[in-house]
Amino acid sequence: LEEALIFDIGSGDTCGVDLPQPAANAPVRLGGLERRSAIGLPGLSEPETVRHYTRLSRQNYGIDLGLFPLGSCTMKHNPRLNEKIARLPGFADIHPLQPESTIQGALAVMEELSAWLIALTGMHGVALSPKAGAHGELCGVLCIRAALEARGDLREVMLVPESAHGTNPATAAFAGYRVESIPAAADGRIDLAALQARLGPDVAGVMITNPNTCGLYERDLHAIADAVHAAGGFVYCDGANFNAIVGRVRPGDLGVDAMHINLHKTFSTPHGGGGPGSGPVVLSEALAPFAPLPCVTRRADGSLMLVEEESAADHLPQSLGRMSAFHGQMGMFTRALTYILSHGADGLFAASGDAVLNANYVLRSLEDVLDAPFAGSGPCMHEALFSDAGLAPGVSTLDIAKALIDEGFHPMTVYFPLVVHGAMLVEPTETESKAALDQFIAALRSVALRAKAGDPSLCNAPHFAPRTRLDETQAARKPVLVHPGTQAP
Amino acid sequence: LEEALIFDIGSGDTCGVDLPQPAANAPVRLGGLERRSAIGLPGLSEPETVRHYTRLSRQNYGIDLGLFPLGSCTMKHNPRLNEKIARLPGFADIHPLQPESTIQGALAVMEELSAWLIALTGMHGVALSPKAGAHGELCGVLCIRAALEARGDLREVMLVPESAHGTNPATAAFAGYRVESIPAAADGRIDLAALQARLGPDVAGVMITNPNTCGLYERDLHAIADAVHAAGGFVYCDGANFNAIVGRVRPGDLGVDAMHINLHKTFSTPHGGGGPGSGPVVLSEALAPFAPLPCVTRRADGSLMLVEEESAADHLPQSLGRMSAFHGQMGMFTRALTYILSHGADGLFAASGDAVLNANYVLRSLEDVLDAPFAGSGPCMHEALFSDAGLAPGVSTLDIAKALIDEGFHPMTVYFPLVVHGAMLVEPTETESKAALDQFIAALRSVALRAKAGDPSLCNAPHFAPRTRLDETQAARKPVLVHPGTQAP
Amino acid sequence: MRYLPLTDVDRGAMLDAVGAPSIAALFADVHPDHLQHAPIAGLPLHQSEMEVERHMARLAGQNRAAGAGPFFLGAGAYRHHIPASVDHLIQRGEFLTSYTPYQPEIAQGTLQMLFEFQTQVARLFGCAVANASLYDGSTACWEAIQMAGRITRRKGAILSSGLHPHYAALVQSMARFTGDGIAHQPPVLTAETDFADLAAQITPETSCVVVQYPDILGRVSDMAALAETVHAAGALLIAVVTEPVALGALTSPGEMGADIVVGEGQALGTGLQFGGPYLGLFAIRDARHVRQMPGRLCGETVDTRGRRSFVLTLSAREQHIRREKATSNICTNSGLCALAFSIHLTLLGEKGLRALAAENHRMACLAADRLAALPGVEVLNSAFFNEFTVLLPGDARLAVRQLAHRGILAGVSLGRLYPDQQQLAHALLVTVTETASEDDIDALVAGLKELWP
Amino acid sequence: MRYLPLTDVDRGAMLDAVGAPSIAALFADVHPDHLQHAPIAGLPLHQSEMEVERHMARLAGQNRAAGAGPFFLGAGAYRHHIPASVDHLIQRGEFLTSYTPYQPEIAQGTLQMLFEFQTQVARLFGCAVANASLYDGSTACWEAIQMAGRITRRKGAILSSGLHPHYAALVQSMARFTGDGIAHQPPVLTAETDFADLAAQITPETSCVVVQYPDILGRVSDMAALAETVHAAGALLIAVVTEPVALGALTSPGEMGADIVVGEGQALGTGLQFGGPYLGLFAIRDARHVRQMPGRLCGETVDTRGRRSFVLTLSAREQHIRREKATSNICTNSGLCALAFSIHLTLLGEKGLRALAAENHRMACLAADRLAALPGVEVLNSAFFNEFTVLLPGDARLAVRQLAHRGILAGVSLGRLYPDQQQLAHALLVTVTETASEDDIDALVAGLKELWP
Repeated sequence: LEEALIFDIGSGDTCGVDLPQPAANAPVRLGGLERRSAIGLPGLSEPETVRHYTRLSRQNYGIDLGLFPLGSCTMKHNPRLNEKIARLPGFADIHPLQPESTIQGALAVMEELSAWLIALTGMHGVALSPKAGAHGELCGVLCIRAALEARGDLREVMLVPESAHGTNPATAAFAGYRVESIPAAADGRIDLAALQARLGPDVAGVMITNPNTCGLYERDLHAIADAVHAAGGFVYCDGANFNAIVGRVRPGDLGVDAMHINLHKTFSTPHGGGGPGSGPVVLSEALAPFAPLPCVTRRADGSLMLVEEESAADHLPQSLGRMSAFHGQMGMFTRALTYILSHGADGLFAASGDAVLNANYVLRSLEDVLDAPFAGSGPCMHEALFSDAGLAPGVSTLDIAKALIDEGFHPMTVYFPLVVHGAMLVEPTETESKAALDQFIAALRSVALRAKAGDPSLCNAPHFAPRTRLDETQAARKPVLVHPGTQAP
Repeated sequence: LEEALIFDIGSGDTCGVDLPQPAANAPVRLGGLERRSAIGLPGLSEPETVRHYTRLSRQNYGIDLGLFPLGSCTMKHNPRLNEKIARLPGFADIHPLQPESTIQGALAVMEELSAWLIALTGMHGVALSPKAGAHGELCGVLCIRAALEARGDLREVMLVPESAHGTNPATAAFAGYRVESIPAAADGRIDLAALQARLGPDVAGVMITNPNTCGLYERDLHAIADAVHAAGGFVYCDGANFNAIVGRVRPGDLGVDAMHINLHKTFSTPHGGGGPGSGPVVLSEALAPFAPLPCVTRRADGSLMLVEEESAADHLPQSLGRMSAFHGQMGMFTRALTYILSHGADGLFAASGDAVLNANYVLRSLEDVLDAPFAGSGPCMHEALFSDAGLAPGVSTLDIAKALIDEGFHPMTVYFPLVVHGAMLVEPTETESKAALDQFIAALRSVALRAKAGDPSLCNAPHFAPRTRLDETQAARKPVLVHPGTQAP
Repeated sequence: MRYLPLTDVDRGAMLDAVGAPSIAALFADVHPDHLQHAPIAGLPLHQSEMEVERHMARLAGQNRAAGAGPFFLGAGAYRHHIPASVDHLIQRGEFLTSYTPYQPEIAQGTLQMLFEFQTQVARLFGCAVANASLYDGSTACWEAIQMAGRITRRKGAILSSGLHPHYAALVQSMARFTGDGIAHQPPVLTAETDFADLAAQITPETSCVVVQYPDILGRVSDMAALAETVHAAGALLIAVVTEPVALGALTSPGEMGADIVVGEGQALGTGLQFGGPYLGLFAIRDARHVRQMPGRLCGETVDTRGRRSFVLTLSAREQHIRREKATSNICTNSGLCALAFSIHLTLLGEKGLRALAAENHRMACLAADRLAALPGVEVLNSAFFNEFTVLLPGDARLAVRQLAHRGILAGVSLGRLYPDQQQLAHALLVTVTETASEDDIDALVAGLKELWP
Repeated sequence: MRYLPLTDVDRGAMLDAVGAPSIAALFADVHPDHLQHAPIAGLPLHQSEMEVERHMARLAGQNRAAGAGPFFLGAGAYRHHIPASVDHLIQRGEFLTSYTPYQPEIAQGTLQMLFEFQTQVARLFGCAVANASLYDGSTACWEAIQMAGRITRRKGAILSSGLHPHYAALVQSMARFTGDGIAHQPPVLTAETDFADLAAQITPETSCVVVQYPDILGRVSDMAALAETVHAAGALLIAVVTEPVALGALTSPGEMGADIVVGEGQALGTGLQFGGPYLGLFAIRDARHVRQMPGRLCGETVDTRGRRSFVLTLSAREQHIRREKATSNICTNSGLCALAFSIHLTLLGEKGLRALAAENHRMACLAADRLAALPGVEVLNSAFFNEFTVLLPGDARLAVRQLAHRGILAGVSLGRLYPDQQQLAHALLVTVTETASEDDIDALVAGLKELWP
């Protein structure tokens, strides 16, 4: 059965919530702006609503159903304890502007999480308010810009490696920088010499991902940081891949000045079909004074306070200001803190080890049937990168991805990073069992062999999914973004 | 992908719970009975566990996915508010033997629910402790027997209509009665004259379902009750079909002496793949003194007390004793009370009306293609009954049921009641929309037409379900009821 | 009403299709004297979620949750930490809102789970076969006695004095109607169980002997010798386990020769819930008796394509087929609690259950030692798992009430369970699971010290 | 560790397959000086669910939940009753644990939901097109200003004094780096909004005028005339809605001529959550500007079998394709909050949203009247929805703190929002939703009476 749209089945008269019906003689003080037109919102009874969304959910794939090997996206198991904790009324049902005496526990969560993030990264300070990774990047880059401006040094250029996530250049541009690309060396890592040659008084900084998006550890990061610092710039580290090294490498030890942490990647807050995320940014001593508001600090009497505009002059006078209306993604803070406490230092150490082991196991189990361009560069970190070299003509990376759907798996990340042709980036994460990996490897091996042999059925895969391939061109050429039906049901 | 058994994928060394590991020197005071053999319990990590059961769930059909038209089983929408309330720590996390001062709210739930059930049924008392419908039947029949014994009247026979649920004769036998069947009249209702003819000093009572399992209201129930009472017997009413008349007919007004109420049918506690249920029994003035322990009563100071063995002599001296270890299905009481309060008197009145309307709509929409043996007996109540008359040779009721699976629906109840050949009993319930009914009717119509035409593909339906037809004979002939693997994984 | 999808427009169209002028007309078969024409008076009208939630939360707030402070109650219902994923999974609509799996093609989820559950229960109890659950431990105990009667064709059951008094009460209530002869005495305060006495009571009319393990005073004894005696008399030994976690540390009844092992499964997965719904466990050591078992059974088979599949089987024993000749009248059982039990046990696995049991025993030993150190206080048991009997200097019922007012739920007084047994009035049953902290134990000790300084 | 499935046996086998002697060997590329060879010191070791739950519950217990007593806070975050089924549904693993729907064949659930969400938002705002969500209302406001800049190729934005001060602060922080010119003043205590003043400030450099509706003092005004003036100057009118429930009672901004309507969607489905995660709503009146929009868009299409299907589209605007030329750097948005919003709005429907809005307005009117009856207390607003400004006899920040100690969360003092505006020190913003009872309102009135008897 195909699931109808709510606009097909709902009606404006149906309601799944019991509410008092408006009295005819009720006072109206709406300044003459009472709504006169119909809105066009269809309603469903509760049974219909539950059924509609339950059925929709079954057309989705999630980690709960199987391996979700999206490279660089870190789709790992989402513990249900975290969901339970985030729903305690003391966390879920508090208002951001409640008086300080009524939110000491919430501020304690922010303080504890901050302390852990600083300990794990070896940095100096942390800004919790960014709403997701890209927002954290913006925060970090703005801190760099604020620090430069504070010393009267207006630089124009941000260096970004070719292999970077798209958010890196987009963020730098959003923050007013001109983006210049830095090339990769043959081994998939940053070309240190090329970078050094480009440094100068116009370069505000460099944005580096470590481990990088080829799944490789940037061995020269410390040297790069030294060079950038010597040239008066700052080092931004994209923390999307922190999962590979958490508990084992502290970015602060490598000379990093700012790094965002995707709580929904490394610390397992659920991705929810596209968000919400949370992107706290850890900062070096040089950048911490410029962090955005608000932040949490402890008073002499032991009570916690929220530093906002009013108290910023005393506690964070150089703050760059506010990046979101309230204090950040509290719901994600409670989940991430729960996760960190559950794992502990030993658990996180074990987790990054297993994440890297799982990726290497995938890499070495498949390098005989798929081209692995950097397999010779040593062990990979938490993700294994393959290219489309060696596939039969007419068979693409996309075909392999769609064929994996028929095998019961979500595809890996494809066509990223851009530095590898037809890239396939596989990140199994530490929460996969060997049995699950073996099933996945067998499936991908079988698909790869068919791809090399030029099996034509691959080109119109998937065959067994809720949908066959979609006409994406039509969607973009003549976009239908809302239901065209009458607005008055 | 087929889902493996936990015995195939789990191991005795894997654990999805973090616990302190036993110290070697811990004291042992187990009387020399320390376990020496392996148990043979496979363990899974939490990610594997979540995935195993999530995948298993997707091989199930539930009300949340679509219409569940099981006649007499009353599979209606399960409101999620009820689940939320039942999980409040003040209800879910209290021990049945806590001191009375710490459970006043729980006793209040029992008292409120009792009051509502009595009001809705017009009866005199209620026993909450029966664990499910059949257990409630047993309670009611034992009350009848206790009342007869109390007056020194040892009767031997319980009369049960042919159309009764199997639990009725099984219960009567369990309670020590000889079961005699009473025939149905041509219109599908009890044959009053035949019944009256059988009454006598050996008849303890009669067990009647109203509305009966043919979906018909027993018009003569009051006359039957008068006759039974005149003969010194009692009337037990099977309340499985109370959903059809709740808020509209009070069984107490019809002369009923005892009736169980399936909270998971009329009051929408979830059926959970086979339970738990809850079967409170409402009792007439004549039977109420014999109710089982415990029950709730209010003291002069307004506090609530639980009447147990200790206080029974003062409050319920003729009680038949205890029917379960504790006080009944508290988790179902909170859900049922929540449901009753949500509906209110007006909502329940509307609900039974819609339940009956939906059934009649199904009946009248299909009587042209399926034989409806009692369609001429007037409106049906909450369920519509069809027979296999008119199907092509070689096509059975079972084939129709399985073909409905391919149409995306759960089948109706089949081969019950026994009084109709190849019975198909459809109970849509009040929580189905007209759109859902129309879809179902269209599907059943199409299957019925194919069945009359003798479409051979029906005989090995379903074709599109997680499984095709099972070999039930093999399962019963050589039963494999546990996993045969080694007990020490 | 938020749960009713029909609009008045729908109702009108459907009445037209049915050929009835109104919904009331569909109730024409009801005698007018018996028909309510409007909502029943005296009951409130429908309420919003918010209003209902407020009311129910107020009632919930009038109870003291076990987790709110030191808590030491057991006596047939045990508080353990239940992993958050258990409750998440049992709330999946496909489990929660499904029916008994009579249509196996679209119920393999429930069926495979039941097969796994049966295997887990059988292994835990040291038995060959387990069923798909009964209502609770107490009704399972009665069903076991009935089954023993069918197998031995005798009607005399001997209940250990260590059997939970509510279980014994239920058996006695039922036996009054079935004519079974039940022998039962209240317990006496000794460190040893009454197995020797039980053996002495056996007659040629005895169908079964019923023992609890650990028993109502928390005592554990080897039942192997008793089993031999019982078997020699042609009767069956029934073992009742109210705390399944104990079997992570203790030898199983099946290994010691019990023929039927029944239990209360609430401790794993389900939680306290004020006594219900709980989970009846039922297993037998000799698979040949399977056709005498009560309740549903799930078995393995194949579908027409040869795929391993599961189906309810041997239903010729059951009421919906066999009616008055069924082995039991049970229909609805405790499916969802069985699911919770099975998930919890899968998360634990062999290693986890053993660790959980060890932690329970460790904490209980610790508590027993600290309580025994109090002047005038004595611990009865020489052997126990996570529950033991403490003899106080005064009335234990009173002590329980007084400590409750101080926020300590100290245990179950035997005086409450046996109101007419003066000899038990000073005895308190104390249960210590992994959910109790050392601070909780110290609070209990301090509380008792205050009562008898 | 309960979340790590590999056993040591697995690890050994996998290391053999990889050809590495140990896991440590896989980190050979890390310079030894930078590698931790053991868990980082100073952090605790792993803890059981029970231990973590105890700790977190203790912290939660140090907060006062809004539901614990009378509660009147708003100012950009609103407390409404959320039906229980909303939270149940968003916890379905297939929604909760799925990724951005880049593989549409196995993500139609999320995609169809987004299409429905976009339609609901567009209709509610009176717009042609809405996107699939942004982070929250405040960042959506800044994205709207940026979009207006792209369309008009101007860099001057005029912010109403009625715009939430945190939103204005964010805009000013960002504009410092982008070089946009921002005009903004704090509000003054009049019953009317500042639309006339705004019109007067427009210059040929003005890209947009930003107004809030209802505004930070709870005031509502017709923005149609302002829209005409803005359009005449070649600029765009941006409307910010922080309380979407208001649009169940009020004419939508789109109908009054706003070009971009952004909002905070938290009020429906998501709850308070101490400020996040929230839900950024973003819609435009003229569909021709769709390629200038930020964020994801879901569009309708067909699959190869011609079935109606949904897919993320127009992604050439986005960072992962366009990199530094993208319309925004946003990637992860608020998908799950959008789902909650859409479910809540589906449960309400037209009729329910209107009833909910009417009930909010009724309770707010009732509260305003009772407060205005207090001596020395004045209600500023002549028009409002569920939030209004009250002028107290003394400092409102102090009053809020004092009432909090008595268990009453009285509202948001303007002194907290505008610490440097002495003229606002006596003003208290009071929000009354359907979750407030008459008793709650009376408690607030009585509390204020006690402060100024």
